[in-house]
Amino acid sequence: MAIAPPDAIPNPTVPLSLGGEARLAEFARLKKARQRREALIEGLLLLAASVSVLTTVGIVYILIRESISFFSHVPLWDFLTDTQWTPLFDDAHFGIWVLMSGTLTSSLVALAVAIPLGTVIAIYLSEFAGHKTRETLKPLLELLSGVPTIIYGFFALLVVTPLLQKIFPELPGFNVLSAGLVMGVMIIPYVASLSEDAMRAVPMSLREGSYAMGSTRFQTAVNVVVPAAFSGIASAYILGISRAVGETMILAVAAGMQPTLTFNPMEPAATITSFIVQVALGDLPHGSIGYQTIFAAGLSLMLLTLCFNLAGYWLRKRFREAY
Amino acid sequence: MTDKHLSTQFDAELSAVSTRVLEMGGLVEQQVALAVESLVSMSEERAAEVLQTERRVNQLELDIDRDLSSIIARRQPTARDLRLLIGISKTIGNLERVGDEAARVARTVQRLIGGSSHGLAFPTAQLNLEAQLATASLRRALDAFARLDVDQALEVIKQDNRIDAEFDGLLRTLITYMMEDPRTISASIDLVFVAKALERVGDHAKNLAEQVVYVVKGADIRHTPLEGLDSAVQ
Amino acid sequence: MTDKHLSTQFDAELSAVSTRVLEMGGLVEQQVALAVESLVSMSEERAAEVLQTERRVNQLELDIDRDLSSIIARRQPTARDLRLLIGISKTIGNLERVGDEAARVARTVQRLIGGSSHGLAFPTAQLNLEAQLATASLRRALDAFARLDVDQALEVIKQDNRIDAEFDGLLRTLITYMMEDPRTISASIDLVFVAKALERVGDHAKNLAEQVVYVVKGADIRHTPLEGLDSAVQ
Amino acid sequence: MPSTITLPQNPPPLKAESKNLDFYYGDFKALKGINMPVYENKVTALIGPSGCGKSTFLRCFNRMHDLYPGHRYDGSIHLYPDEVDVLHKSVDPIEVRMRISMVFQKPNPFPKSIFENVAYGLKVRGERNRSVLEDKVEAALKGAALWNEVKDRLDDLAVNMSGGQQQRLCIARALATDPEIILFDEPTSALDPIATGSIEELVGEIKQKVTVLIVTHNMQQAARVSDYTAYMYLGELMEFGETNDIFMKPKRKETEDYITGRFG
Amino acid sequence: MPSTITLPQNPPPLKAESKNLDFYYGDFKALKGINMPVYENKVTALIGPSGCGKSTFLRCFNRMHDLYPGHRYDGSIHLYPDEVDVLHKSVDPIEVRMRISMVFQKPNPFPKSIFENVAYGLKVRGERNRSVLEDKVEAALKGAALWNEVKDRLDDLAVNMSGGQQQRLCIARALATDPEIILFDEPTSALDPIATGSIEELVGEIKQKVTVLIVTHNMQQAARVSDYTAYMYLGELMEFGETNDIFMKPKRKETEDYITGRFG
Amino acid sequence: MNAKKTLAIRTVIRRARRYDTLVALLGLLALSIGIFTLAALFIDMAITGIPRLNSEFFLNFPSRRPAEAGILSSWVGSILVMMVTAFVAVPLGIAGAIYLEEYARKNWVTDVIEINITNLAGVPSIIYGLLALGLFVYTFKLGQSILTAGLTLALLILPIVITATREALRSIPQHIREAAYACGASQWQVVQHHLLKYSTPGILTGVIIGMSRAIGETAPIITIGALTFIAFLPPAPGQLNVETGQAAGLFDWLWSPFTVMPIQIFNWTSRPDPRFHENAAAAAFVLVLMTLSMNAIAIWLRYRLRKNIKW
Amino acid sequence: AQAQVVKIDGSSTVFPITEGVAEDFQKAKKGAVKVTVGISGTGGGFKKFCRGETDISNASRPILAKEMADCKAAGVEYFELPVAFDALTVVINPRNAWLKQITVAELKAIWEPAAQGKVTRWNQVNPAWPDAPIKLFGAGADSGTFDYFTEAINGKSKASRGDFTASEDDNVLVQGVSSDINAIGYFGYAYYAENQGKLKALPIVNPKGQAVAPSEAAVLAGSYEPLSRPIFIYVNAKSLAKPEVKEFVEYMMKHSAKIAKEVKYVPLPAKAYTTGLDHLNKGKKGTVFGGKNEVGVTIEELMAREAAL
Ligand SMILES: Nc1ncnc2c1ncn2[C@@H]1O[C@H](COP(=O)(O)OP(=O)(O)OP(=O)(O)O)[C@@H](O)[C@H]1O
Ligand SMILES: Nc1ncnc2c1ncn2[C@@H]1O[C@H](COP(=O)(O)OP(=O)(O)OP(=O)(O)O)[C@@H](O)[C@H]1O
Ligand SMILES: [Mg+2]
Ligand SMILES: [Mg+2]
Ligand SMILES: O=P([O-])([O-])[O-]
Repeated sequence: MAIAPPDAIPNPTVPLSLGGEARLAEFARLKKARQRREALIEGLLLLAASVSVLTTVGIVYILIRESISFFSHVPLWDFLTDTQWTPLFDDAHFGIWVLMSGTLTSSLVALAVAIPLGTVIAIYLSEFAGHKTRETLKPLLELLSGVPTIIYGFFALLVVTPLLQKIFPELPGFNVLSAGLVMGVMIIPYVASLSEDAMRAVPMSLREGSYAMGSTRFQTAVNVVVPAAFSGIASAYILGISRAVGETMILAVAAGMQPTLTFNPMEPAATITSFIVQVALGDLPHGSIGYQTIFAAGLSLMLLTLCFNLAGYWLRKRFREAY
Repeated sequence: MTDKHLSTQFDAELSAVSTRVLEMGGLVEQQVALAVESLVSMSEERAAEVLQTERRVNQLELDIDRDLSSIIARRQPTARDLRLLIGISKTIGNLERVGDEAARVARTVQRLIGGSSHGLAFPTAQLNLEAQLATASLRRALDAFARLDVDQALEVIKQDNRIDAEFDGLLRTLITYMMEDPRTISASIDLVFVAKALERVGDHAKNLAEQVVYVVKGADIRHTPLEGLDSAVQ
Repeated sequence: MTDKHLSTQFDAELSAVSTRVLEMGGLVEQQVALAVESLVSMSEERAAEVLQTERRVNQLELDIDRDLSSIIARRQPTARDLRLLIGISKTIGNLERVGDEAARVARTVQRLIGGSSHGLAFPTAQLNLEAQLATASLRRALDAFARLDVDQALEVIKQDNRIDAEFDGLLRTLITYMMEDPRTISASIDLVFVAKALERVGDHAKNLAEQVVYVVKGADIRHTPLEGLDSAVQ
Repeated sequence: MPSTITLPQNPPPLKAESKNLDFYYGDFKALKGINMPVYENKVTALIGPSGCGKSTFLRCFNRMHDLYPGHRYDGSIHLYPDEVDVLHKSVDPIEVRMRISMVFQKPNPFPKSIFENVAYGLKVRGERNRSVLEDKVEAALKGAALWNEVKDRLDDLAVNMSGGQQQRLCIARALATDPEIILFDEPTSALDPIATGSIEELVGEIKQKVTVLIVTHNMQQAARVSDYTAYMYLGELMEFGETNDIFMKPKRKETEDYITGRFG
Repeated sequence: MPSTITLPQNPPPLKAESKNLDFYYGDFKALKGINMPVYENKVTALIGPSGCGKSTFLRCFNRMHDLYPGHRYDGSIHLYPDEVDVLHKSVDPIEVRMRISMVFQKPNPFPKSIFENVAYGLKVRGERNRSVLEDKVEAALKGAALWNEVKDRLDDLAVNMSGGQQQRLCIARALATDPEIILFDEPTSALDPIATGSIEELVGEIKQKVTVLIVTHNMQQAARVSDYTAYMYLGELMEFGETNDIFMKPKRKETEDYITGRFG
Repeated sequence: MNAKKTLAIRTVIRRARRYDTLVALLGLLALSIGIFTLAALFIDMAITGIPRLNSEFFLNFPSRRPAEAGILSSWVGSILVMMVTAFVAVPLGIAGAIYLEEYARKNWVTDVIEINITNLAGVPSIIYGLLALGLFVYTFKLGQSILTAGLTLALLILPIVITATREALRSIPQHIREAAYACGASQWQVVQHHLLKYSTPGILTGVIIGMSRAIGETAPIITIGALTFIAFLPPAPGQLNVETGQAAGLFDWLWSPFTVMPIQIFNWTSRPDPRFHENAAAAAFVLVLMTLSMNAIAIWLRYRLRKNIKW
Repeated sequence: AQAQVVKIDGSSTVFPITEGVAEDFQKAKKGAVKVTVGISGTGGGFKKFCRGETDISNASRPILAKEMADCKAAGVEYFELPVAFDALTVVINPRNAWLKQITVAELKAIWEPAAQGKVTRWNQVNPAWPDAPIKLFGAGADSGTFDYFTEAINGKSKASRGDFTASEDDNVLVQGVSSDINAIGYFGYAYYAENQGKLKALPIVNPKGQAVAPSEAAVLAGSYEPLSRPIFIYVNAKSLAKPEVKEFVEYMMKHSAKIAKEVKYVPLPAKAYTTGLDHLNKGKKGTVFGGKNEVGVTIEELMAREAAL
């Protein structure tokens, strides 16, 4: 038995038949040109990628710059604790919670509609509906998100609110409920479509495994598909939440723009976004403290969406699809 | 793997075959012993018994061979496993031939009994000795096979000379007998074949032993002269 | 597959082995013929030639056997391929033994030449006839193997009886010789072994033929009585 | 072309039997008049070139095709002893699947704990009693030769196990519900020889309790694990017989060509 | 544990050689001091249990690991005759890949036409002349025994071919650029025995022109196609030698246990 | 299997099946809520708006007289702005996505960028308007032009394009990349020859989703100062100016004032005269149809391109 | 190819008038002059105006001190030209039968900051009114309308209770008031004029004690007090050098009256327009308000004042 130390392996004797010198020289030539081109392209791509970062930097810069001068007038403490929001009034109060409550309430109402309905629709489309049904209904549903939101606003105000008033005669003409409900419907496609994608992406083999055990569709969906697609579904929810929080026109039109600190959806309320759009369209002199409030509000909104996105990021990391 | 499951099925099949080989070996050994006994005691029944066993041995050869090819077809044996299967195949061939020799002896006995050479004096002791040597060799070879014991197998191979020498001696004795009394020629020729058969048993035992070496060491030492043996086995 | 690529490598390996088997068969056949010739012409050289060839045959057996196990280890042969490999393995064993028988004859010739029985009259014609029968049988069996021709193989098997009958006749003749002149006993015994060897060649040819049937039909007809043959092959 | 079916001399009791089974994917006829017995407590292997319909045939037994649109069964598969035709319209596929389990090509454990995976079939069958579940899970894991490896981490996620372990888990999952037949569709093609060996052992052992039908691309695997082998070609059953015969003495030229690799 | 390396009596010329090769995935040392010769115009098979590092080792030869972060090579792989160390920092991986082609486990043709697939490597090397391309594509397809099947549909999408054809196409793609070595990583594990057979034939043929390094899970495949076999275990090279010896008379107990399936 | 066991199993199955029915019904109900809303919206718009949809509506400029008012300047404006948006966002988004997905090292910086992009997608559009006002209008002095609007919307949909492109890139199996690299391709060749081609359907989907969003955006355009009344079209390249006798340059339209559909709609809805509300409905109907047809084109393209891409 | 463009931006209130003028002017000039009108609110409009980006700024309130400073800093000088009256209209639900008129004091009681959260029922304002909740609708806190209304009623610009439904879009307010019997709201006259079927305008008791409902006549007569206000355009003095701007402004002064009527605003007395043109020609730059909003000034009074930059 010959146990050879590595260097006892003999060196080659026959020179390489293919190529040889010329071939290697050719490779070397190609290499130079290639490396230069690659470096240039990478630089260009990096430049493009930095645009989105620059956008954020720009946004943050503008928001913070204006907010700084805002907070030099309004103590942060007041901003966070005051229970009134009347920045444009003579007796100005800057309690962001008032707008936050509107934003959160309207979002909650919307999500209370969008998440259950969206999820059920996703389950239905992915696990129950036939191929044809899915292929027709899904694009149709996605159209819901293509309708300009201002149209939803008037729909909420002119159609949904009167309908609701038949059920709750006490309901004011402007209320978070109706705006939230319509917003929920508008968000359904985001939740449903993305969740459905995530569920579709669950490999058929997992489903087959479950059916082969004698499960029904429902059991398969609940026990296998939804857990497997959880991170995708969570992303869909997060996107839905972001949409709800950032939605402007529906609330501006139908929710009443009334800055009161309330979590009651049956009342009118103002949200951060509707406040911003209101001011942006208005007659306020630029540079006034009233005008700066929209930046402070915008900053709060950004922080809020950032929180949700961070949560979503964490969720996705934590529950990566593992099948 | 914590559960020791692996390949147990294959191992089970292998050991089932090995068992049958040993069974065949046992039968053949017994056959040879019986044949010698029948010769020494000129017993018709014993001879018949030997021929009886012969059929079982033949059947075993066929069965084991079929099992072997089925195992090869189904499991992809390599290395020692494959060598074992090939070794077994050659072993049962040898065993069957040992059985044949025993049967030959038995048939000779039958002829002797039926013939006229009744009161003849035979070199029984010498025949008996050769028979002892042959069966011992066979037993030791089978033993070596059962335990895949290379040392014992080599022993068997080296001792084959002794049987050959014994056979030569016996042959000379028989020729002397024949020359002394030409009436015994016919019977003596029969005995010559018996002696030859016993010598062949020894040869087969040696072949068995060679297979043991092949199985364990992967070295095919057939046709290797005795001197070269030890180095070939390294 | 349009390109007819499939398994050609395996087929190439198989046919390489088959070729060597036929080569071995040719060698052995030649060996037997030479041995008989050396006997008839009492030629020292021929006998030496036989023994010379014997070494090549042995080497071939070892080589082919190694190739066979390597093929089995590497390709997972099944069905006819596997049977062919197994058949070849048994065939070369038989061929080697034919070679042994030829060598035995050659060694006897050497002994006879060296011995004192020079001027003896031998039943040469009868020996020759048996030799012819045996070699013919062997050649036909090898031929059947080369062409995997079952009918011819069966023919060979059925004809084995004739050689056996010839051997019996020869044996009786030799006994007569011995009785007539006890001095020839020693030489005659040698001739008895020669005859026996030739008879064994016939047996081995029959074994070869049985392997052909096994390879082609998958039916193992060893130990099958002649009557049962045709039905077993169906 | 009629199939060459060599029934054993003393056939064991029948567990199932396909009779004149045709199967269509839309307009494409993937199975053509398959007649084949499945013997109780035996392993039957389905072999044949890719696309010959092995998987399709196997998946008829538990009506897996029902999950996809455009399928059609003709003929029948009878399940013994009650002789119900599993393909019949009136027969609930879920009921069929409760009697006939399946193990797939790629191990497909659910993204749940090991325990939950094995207990899944039982839960689907309405079993809620924790101690019963525990007992059955343990028995199934033992049956799948996995118990010793996982008994201390039953609550770990199944997807964190090795491929071979996952496949044994899937077998345990299938075993847990005491099925009458287990279908295996190339259960080891994603595994290495060691893991493959352990799965094959397992198949050899579980056949004492259930009937096994296995599709495999690996000829030797079919030869190793099965008692009966069926060779399929272009949607037809070419030859069926005892495994030893099929591999040592196939009746048909096509079968021989296939198993010796001279096909095509 | 030192590797048992049995060099052939009259070694053929060396094509490549790994010297004291360590490889790390992050902190995990996947290869441990591998010394192994690769002989010119021979097929060398890498076998070993799953996760032993076969693929990792193979992918060192064409620096495939460079595509992923966190890798680290230690030691060297010399390519002869120019003795360049393909793992050296100063060596451009692309240059290495131009000399060493690879065929993967799953056939992975580009979703382009058959012609474009085969011509791809040439295009990357700057070849634009249509007639040169056509000639080389034809030669490569012939070399991969695919020409007759596809010559009339070179513009069809490659992905519409059968699995076996796709894999042969990938071999043609690798062949088209006259590589010095072709690496195969379990090239047949996704194929049926027929397709497998044709790929194996092919490997047997192309070794007349190139050196082949092949990873396989299928012991018999290694035995069938290779001239040399290396058995790896836990990132180490356990035994290297001529294939016949490894399969009939392995030197090490571990190798024998593995090839006879008694591992573990 | 004995009869008792069969019965027991059937009971279990029947019970389990009940949930199937329930969920199917719930799903249909939920779906119909969505679809019904959409239909209600659409029909409402159609009923109010369709009577206004004649050729004049498309060919007239806005007017204080509802019956004469049309959407010529706004639909032309919308299309031009979309062109700029697409022209900027698509290459930038794709290039950025390629960098992030294929070139950037996977480390915390990439993580931050990833969060940043998801977060950007959630930033209310009006904040983009504020950014654009400060950046494009005041810093770069691009004025209240089509260019500014296009750039603003491009920034707005950039995250969408990037995310969609990254998804599309990610869905290309790694083995395709490995195959290309193993052929000796350089990184850019891999991108150029393979990744870009195979991700086209996914990118297109992303682009069109982004564009559908952009085309309906109101708030940021208002912030940067889109006009509401504009009774002329941007100069077509080469068009002669009657006054100066000069031909318009190839890119002059980029600097032209403009208005877009949503602004026109927004303006009309806030008019006191209810007849303007009909105009608004008609314009909204047109806008929705525009979105619809963009989606239809996307679906068709996706289908056509996907046909040739299989792994 | 510098086309001749007149750039106008600013208040949404003034927009309909400017738009109408622009439309007619362009037609009259056969497209030789292009006019663009934007809506960025009075504040947004001034921001651009004071950077010299627009030629004309629409304004529903006078320029404020801060904006004046901006303009000064940028060297922008301007003319202030009233173009019409807007009569802020207090409206109630038409089904509201018990409310016939309202005094400024009552309005103040309802709208003053101190009323926030306290004055929630009608009978708290006037015991004669029923014990029903008050539903309040008002202009967005950033609009000129809101500034004017708070100044006129509460005596201080931007001093208002906060718990009312505010909207930039007056149609939204129309909708709100028309759907709630207990509602009261205020917005520009045009929205009332177009929705007379859905709303009821509440006569306001003016300082002279007369209850006057909003109408063209009442505004012109100066009896709809204190809720009628003038609306303006501001013209950049430098732009006036451009003939097309000058021509446009002149055209506007001539045709505003007609167009204001068409879009349901109250035109100024004819003399006011000619005076405006006069100021222009005489170079009477600047504002007459001194950077503050004012209520209840008549147009004559304004025209007579001395403007300052
Ligand atoms: N869903 C399907 N729709 C249409 N045809 C199908 C479908 N699934 C399989 N087929 C076709 O039916 C035939 C049988 O397929 P099947 O999967 O049963 O083959 P198989 O023998 O299992 O092959 P493999 O060994 O590759 O798994 C093939 O021709 C295949 O193309
Ligand atoms: N990207 C990776 N990062 C970290 N560890 C890895 C990575 N890829 C492989 N490994 C680890 O490196 C070891 C060797 O893996 P490798 O893929 O080379 O094994 P292999 O022998 O090819 O196995 P298989 O037969 O399953 O393909 C394994 O333990 C594996 O878990
Ligand atoms: Mg299959
Ligand atoms: Mg690998
Ligand atoms: O747009 P305003 O008229 O409210 O300034």
